[in-house]
Amino acid sequence: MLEHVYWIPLIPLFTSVVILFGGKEGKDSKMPYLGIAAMAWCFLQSSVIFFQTLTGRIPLLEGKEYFLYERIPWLSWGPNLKVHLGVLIDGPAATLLFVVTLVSLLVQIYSLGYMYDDKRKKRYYAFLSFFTAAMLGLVVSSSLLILFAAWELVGVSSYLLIGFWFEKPGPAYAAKKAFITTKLGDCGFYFGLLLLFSYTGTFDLVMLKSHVAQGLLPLEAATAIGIGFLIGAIGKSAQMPLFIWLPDAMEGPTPVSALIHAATMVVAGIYLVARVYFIYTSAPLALGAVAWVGLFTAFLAATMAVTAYDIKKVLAYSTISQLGYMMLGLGVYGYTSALFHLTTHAFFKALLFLGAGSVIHSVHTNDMREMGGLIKRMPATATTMGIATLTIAGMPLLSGWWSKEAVLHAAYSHNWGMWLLGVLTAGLTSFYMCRLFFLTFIGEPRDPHKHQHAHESPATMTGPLWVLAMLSLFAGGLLHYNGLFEHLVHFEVVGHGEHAGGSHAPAFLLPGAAIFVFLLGLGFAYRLYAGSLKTAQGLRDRFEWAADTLERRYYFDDFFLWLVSLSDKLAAACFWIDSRVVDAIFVDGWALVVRAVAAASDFFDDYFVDGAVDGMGTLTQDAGWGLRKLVRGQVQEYLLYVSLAVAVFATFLISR
Amino acid sequence: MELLSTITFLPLLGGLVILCVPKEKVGLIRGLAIFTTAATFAASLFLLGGFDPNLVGESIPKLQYVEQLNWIPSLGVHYFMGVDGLSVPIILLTTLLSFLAAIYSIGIETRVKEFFFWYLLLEVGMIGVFCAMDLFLFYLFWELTLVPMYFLIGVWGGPKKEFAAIKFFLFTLFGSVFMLLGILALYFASTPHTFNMLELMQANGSWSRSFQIVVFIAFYLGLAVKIPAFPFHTWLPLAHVEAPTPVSVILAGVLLKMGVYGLIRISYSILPAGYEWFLPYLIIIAFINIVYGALCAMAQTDMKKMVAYSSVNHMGYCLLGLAAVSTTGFNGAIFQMITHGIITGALFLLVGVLYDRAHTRDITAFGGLGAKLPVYSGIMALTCFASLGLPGLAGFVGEFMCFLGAFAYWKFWTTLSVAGILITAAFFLRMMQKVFLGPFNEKWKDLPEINLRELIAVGPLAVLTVLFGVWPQLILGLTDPTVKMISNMYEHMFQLVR
Amino acid sequence: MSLSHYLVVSAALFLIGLFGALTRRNTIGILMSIELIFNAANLNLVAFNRYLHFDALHGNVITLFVMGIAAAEAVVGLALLMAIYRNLNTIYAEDFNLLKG
Amino acid sequence: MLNLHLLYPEIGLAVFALVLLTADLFFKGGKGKFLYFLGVFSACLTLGILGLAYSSPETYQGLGTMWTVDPLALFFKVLILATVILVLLLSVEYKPEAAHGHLGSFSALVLLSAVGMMLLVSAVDLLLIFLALELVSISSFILVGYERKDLRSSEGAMKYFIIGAFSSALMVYGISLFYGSMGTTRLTEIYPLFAQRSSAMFILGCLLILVGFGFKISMAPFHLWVADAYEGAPTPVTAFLSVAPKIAGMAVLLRVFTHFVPLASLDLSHVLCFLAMLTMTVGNCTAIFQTNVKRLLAYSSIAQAGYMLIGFVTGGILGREGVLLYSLVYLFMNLGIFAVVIHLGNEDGYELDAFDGLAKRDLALALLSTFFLLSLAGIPPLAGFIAKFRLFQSAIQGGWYWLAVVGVLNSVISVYYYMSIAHHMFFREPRRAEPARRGWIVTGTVALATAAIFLFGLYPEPALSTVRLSAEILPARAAGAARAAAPSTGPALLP
Amino acid sequence: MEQIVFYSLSAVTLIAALGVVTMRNVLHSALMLGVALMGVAGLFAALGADFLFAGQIVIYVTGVAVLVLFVVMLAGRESDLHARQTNEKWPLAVAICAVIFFGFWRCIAPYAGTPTRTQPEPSTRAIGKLLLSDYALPFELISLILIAAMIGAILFSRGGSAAEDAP
Repeated sequence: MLEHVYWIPLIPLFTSVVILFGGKEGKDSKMPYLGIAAMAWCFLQSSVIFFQTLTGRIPLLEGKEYFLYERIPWLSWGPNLKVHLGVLIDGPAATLLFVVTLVSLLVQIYSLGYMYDDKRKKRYYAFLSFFTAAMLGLVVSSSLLILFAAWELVGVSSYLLIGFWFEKPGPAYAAKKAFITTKLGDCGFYFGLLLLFSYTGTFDLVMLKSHVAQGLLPLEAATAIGIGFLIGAIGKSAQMPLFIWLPDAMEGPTPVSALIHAATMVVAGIYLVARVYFIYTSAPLALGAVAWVGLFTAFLAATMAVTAYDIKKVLAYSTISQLGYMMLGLGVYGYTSALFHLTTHAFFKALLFLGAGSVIHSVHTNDMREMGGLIKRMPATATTMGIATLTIAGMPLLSGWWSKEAVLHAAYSHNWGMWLLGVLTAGLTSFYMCRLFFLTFIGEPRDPHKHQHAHESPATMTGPLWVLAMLSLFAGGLLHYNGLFEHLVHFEVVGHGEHAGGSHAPAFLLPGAAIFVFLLGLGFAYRLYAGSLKTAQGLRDRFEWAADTLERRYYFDDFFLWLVSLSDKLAAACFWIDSRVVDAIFVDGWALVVRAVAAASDFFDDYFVDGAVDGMGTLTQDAGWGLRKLVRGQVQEYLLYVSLAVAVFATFLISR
Repeated sequence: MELLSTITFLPLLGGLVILCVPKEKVGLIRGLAIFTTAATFAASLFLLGGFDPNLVGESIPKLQYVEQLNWIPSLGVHYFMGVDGLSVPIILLTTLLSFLAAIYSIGIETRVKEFFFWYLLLEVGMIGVFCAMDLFLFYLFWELTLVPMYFLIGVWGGPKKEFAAIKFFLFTLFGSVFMLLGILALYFASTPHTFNMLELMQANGSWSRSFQIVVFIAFYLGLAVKIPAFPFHTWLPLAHVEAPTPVSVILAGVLLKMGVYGLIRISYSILPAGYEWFLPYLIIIAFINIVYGALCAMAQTDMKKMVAYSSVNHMGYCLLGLAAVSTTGFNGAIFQMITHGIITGALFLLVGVLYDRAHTRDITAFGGLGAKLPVYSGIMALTCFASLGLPGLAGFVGEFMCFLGAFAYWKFWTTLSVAGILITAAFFLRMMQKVFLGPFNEKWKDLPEINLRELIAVGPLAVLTVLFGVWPQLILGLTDPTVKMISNMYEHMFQLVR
Repeated sequence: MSLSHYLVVSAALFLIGLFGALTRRNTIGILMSIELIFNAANLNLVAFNRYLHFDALHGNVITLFVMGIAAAEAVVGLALLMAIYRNLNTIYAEDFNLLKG
Repeated sequence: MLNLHLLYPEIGLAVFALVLLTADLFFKGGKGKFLYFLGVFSACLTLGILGLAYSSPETYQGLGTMWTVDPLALFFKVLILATVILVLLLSVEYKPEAAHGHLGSFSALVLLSAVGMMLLVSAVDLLLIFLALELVSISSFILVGYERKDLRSSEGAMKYFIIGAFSSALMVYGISLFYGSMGTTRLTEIYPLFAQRSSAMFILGCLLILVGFGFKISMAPFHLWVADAYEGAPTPVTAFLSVAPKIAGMAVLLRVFTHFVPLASLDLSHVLCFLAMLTMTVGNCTAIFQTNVKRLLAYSSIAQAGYMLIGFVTGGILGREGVLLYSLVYLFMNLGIFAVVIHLGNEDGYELDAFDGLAKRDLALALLSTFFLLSLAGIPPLAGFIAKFRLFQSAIQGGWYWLAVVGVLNSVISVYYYMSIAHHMFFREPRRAEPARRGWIVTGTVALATAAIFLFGLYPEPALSTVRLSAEILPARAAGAARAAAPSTGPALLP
Repeated sequence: MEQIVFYSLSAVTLIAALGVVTMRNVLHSALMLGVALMGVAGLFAALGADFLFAGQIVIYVTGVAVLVLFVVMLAGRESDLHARQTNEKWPLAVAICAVIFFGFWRCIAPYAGTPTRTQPEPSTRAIGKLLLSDYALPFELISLILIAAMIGAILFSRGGSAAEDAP
């Protein structure tokens, strides 16, 4: 089962090609089912691999930390420079395989219902399977170059999917913005790759690991590479400076947001950092940067989520915040905790998005102010969303609790200041999630008309919701039970034990604080949003400026818009220079030379010879000759030139 | 049977036959032209078949399909034709693009006979440049391409065609005339006076450094105009915009490559000291080409002009590869040349398709064509993404290798050039968004979809883009052994650079 | 008298002819000045023959030929002048301005 | 020793000229065309006689009292006769409908000037050179003014005459000074005296003689008559003037100033280098602003003379071969384009728009004339390039880098105005739809010229070897002397 | 005695030449040309070139000067007589003449004071012998030139008969 793992990314790739070119467009095309069948097969394969590796039935290769490592030469130039196309399956890879295929399968099933009335369904499924293929390629690939290739392909497919309804201007602009911002991040990744290659001469992860182990990579190079990869991760996983594209990416269909902007693509950055963790451990400065970036992103994103009214935008901010948590986890040597949080987050965030999708599907609006009291109309969606909200808010014993707790624990062991901010963010998380839940489902319906029409989504949509709900409930516990996940995904840092360092907190402090903060958030949310919104509105008016900055995403958007306008002005200036200056020098310059020579001969003629002739008019001639034009055909002028030349050369030669 | 001579002079034969056909028989003329270009392409495939990439000399390039006969003994000129790993892929690119552009130029209605005569004459010049191994012969073919291009742009071009034609002619001639002086200087510097490139490659040990620098500058003037390197590139946008579509495909696809080929074959191999002196300036020019070209492209509203500036940008990558005197750099430069030929060729064809229908190339005039022309916008999207260097498509590998090679020595400039990639992505996406996405512009509701003729012309290029993207070893297998030999021909010379 | 006297006279004659050719506005004046230059050359030749190369009379023979040539030139010149006079009825050099640029 | 037998071709041609003159009395009006063919026949006959000289060099090559018949002279005589033949043929084509008087005297004058040139090319005595030059000048004064009725023709002739007379007067004065300082006008005898006699008078004498030659080959300061004379003259005469006298002048320059009086000894080479550059640049730059075809071709011929001067300035074997090759190729290029000019001129006049839309009316003619223009500009596959290549080769070998650079830049400028003609042919719409009816003469000349420029362009080996054979000048002086004066001015760049 | 002859003759020649160049009336300048040529003939005599003296008189004084007179009569118009005869570029012409005179002076200086070594004796026989031995070809050539000049003269001075016009 494990040997043919390379089929897992290839099958969806072929299916996407088949779907794109085969079959006919339109509502009732059979292609979606083909897509789902292929994804089901992949899910089956990867879940088997995941469970076998989890339970240890497939042991690690002796002396290695991976289960499978095969490669074939793809590209070779120069004496010994070879790039291989290979597969590397280790703990994180297996986990991610399972997560990606699961969520992708559920989303595809869910989309059957969601996209039911869309006439370009065929193209949608083609892009979805292409995306999954690229994501799986990214997960399994053993060479960083192929990982980068898959990374960009994932970016392109997100561009295609965000801009799926390209007739409307919104999605088109959002798609471009997403691609450009991630491309900006990719430049950092590109720089990291170049630097890496110039020092080690190879892209292969296993070889790199041995290189770093032997200390061949100098410290400042490792730091620079780390920072480079971090910038790539910031771009792709929407961390602090480059997160602006994720909220706008909500323009795409909701299942797309669920798959790409919750569970899979956005975690690519985290996965990359995890994949090259050995570089980061050898460059503490880079690791510190990861931690702080993660922390700030988590906190700021959480604050932004508090004031947002668009249901999908709130979820987007929460995704950014949770990603921040994962980054934090990685930054504080909490390798396992980060990946654990990644897995659990995938489940409940996908659930939240799909739930929101079914709400939007029935209420046809994103704005929570027009919802309210939908629990009566949509019980299934409400309950599943409720479970997810509790999980993410940090209700103990649910999967969210386990993973977030692990991250906070690692943060505490590293630096208590981080832990404090982390707990505060957790509180904020529970506040805005509960706010969301209460606004949509509890309280009296604010828009009676929409309320009447609200109806529960069909089975194809609620089915996946229930599956995800079950996973959110039990997955955390199961994986945490007797360190199953711990065994699968761990990274022993030679100088820095998992629990070593940092003061040991009293046993009850960490979980207690988390529970307290969870309840606090719940209470506040209930107080403000369960009943009438008067008090919330009052608060908002008093802190007008704060609400406004949060609305404007701390003016990051404006900063990047200014940056774009700056580049446009620069481009216009360049083109002006090109057409005026450079062109003038070479074209008119040439004509200038020729005209100069002609002018010189004219000047010589006019000034020197014709001085007197200009007074032609004054010459008293009888009327017969009339006014004579300045005459150039003067034969005597020619004689003058000849004799002048003779005189000049004679003196020159004789006087020598 | 001299294969190289047949490939080079087959189009000439076709051209002469076309001259004899009366003007009215347009169908026959078109048929003849396409048949000739097809035959040339087949012959070049045959050449590829028989070519053994690993047959490589030690100190100087080892040629295959060599044809050498004493052409003008009193001038010391030999008809010396030969190919090696460097020239085979480019010849294939030339014959392929000529064949596809010939198919596309069925759309030309006015003065068809003259068009195809000049067109085939142009092809002779182009192929000749890449096979000639004698400097005199090289110069002869180099200039042979000027006249047909002048007439092709001048007669069938756009509104400002005459000015563009004469500007192109004078610009290139100005450069190549200094190349002539360089060739003469080399002729007199070699002890048994010779134009033979291979002998000159061995003779350069005895030349003084200042001599090599002066001759290098003379050659560089000629080559820079063709590449086009920064200060001499202003003719390119004008010539591209005014040239008819098939001609601008050939112009972008092949003529720009003659400059880079010349840099490797002549400037580097024969004048290493000159090349080594020029390296720091070359990297700066490469950087300017990339970033400046991309920025100018960003500011364009005319689609064709934008693609023209993007060629300036892409050739900047080639220069980057050349600035890194290493196997990676050279391989990257050649790979980028080939793929740029394919991608920009396809891009120009597609822009031509739109222009033939809408008679305007203004990006802002269109909107939401994606819905109306699904197949067309699909191919256009594929080519645009390939052009901005999306991995998995042909554009990425060449670009990446150039960066890899250049990064080893010029860390600062290469890092700055990485910004070029971002700007390239920006202006291509801006164009895609304005033309294909967004609300549908009712003005174009009767635009017909891409027809079979155009599809046949663009199809193979799109397939090749994907093929070379997924499996680049196809080209690298051909060029790598030769490049390995070329790049460490002057190992000792460029040691200090490393 | 010494050779230099004659050379001075011929040089003076040459210069006067030159001056005349450059400044006379009447074409005939120009022709006459050119005749003067021819004569200056003849004078030179005879003087050199007499003073320096007296062994053979090459100088005189050459002068003879030069006279012949001068006569031929004058004939053609005047004939041309008559042709122009009939068409343009002016013989002033400034008026020949039909062809210029 | 008189051995006049060396000059049988010239004597024969002179006799034919006189026969033609008398024949003019009997043939009036239309039947005059026959006289042209008689002229052509006589030129061919003389070529035949010349063939003897080539076939048996020892009997028909040697030294007379004042003249020498050597490979150089023979080569140029052949070229001159070829020009005469082509020009006479073209003049049949010229203005077919106008009634022709005095055809006999027209062709007689052409033959007389041919005799003058043949003597000029083989003369080694300054007096003979002067007389030959005079014969050529006088006959061409008359030829330029031949169309009495056309005001421009007589005015052009008048201007040409005044400057011609003036410069021949200067030349005579130069010869007198030369005679004064050297004691003899025979160039063969001056070599022993040369070393110790280079006084100021000798230098001034040579300079004034140079003025005479400069006028003939339209060198820079003496070129001003060219445009007016070429525009005024009937087109066949312009064609004749633009080729034959120029080639003859170059030949005599080569003989006098590179063989007998080496340039470097008088350090004239720098002056002439400047003059060559001036000629090229002035010729090219003024040609750009021309709108009349004949004036444009006049300035183009000045520029071509400038290129030939490069070979003359650099001296040496390569330079001489370059000049010879260039004159051979120039002859065909120029007569080819003049054939087209005459053909079009008959109906459409001589402004540049006479060429409008020629590609549409007569594609073959348009293509061939484009090849002539490209060859004149020096674009590779054609003969013009090989000739220029040879000249630039000699310049670079001689160390004259700046001369080569200026020459090269000038060929770029020249492309502009040559291409402006092609521009009219290919990019403009024709005024009249139907193609001009082409006589066999024009087609013949154009075909011959195209064959020549393609043959010499693509396979120049035979031309180069004949040129090398005929670059040898008799009486061969001690080889060493000529070399001593080879210029070593170029910076020691060459390793 | 010899000085007197030389100085008087050269004075006559130079003054007459100046007259040719500066006389307002073309007719007068033509006459002056005749006088100048006569002066030159005299100088030839002073130099002992007797044949040339006669030749000068025959060819130049009678032939060319008279011819010029005829043309002046034919082509001259009443208005020419009192028109200013020199164009405005004469200051430049004077400058050029001065420069060239300086050049000549540099050439003539070394020959100052060279005495005559032989006595003049009749030269006609020698010239005749030379003409037919060494200078045979130029002798023939000059005839051709004169024929050409003749053709020109006839052609151009032919009457206005437009019928048989030139090609």
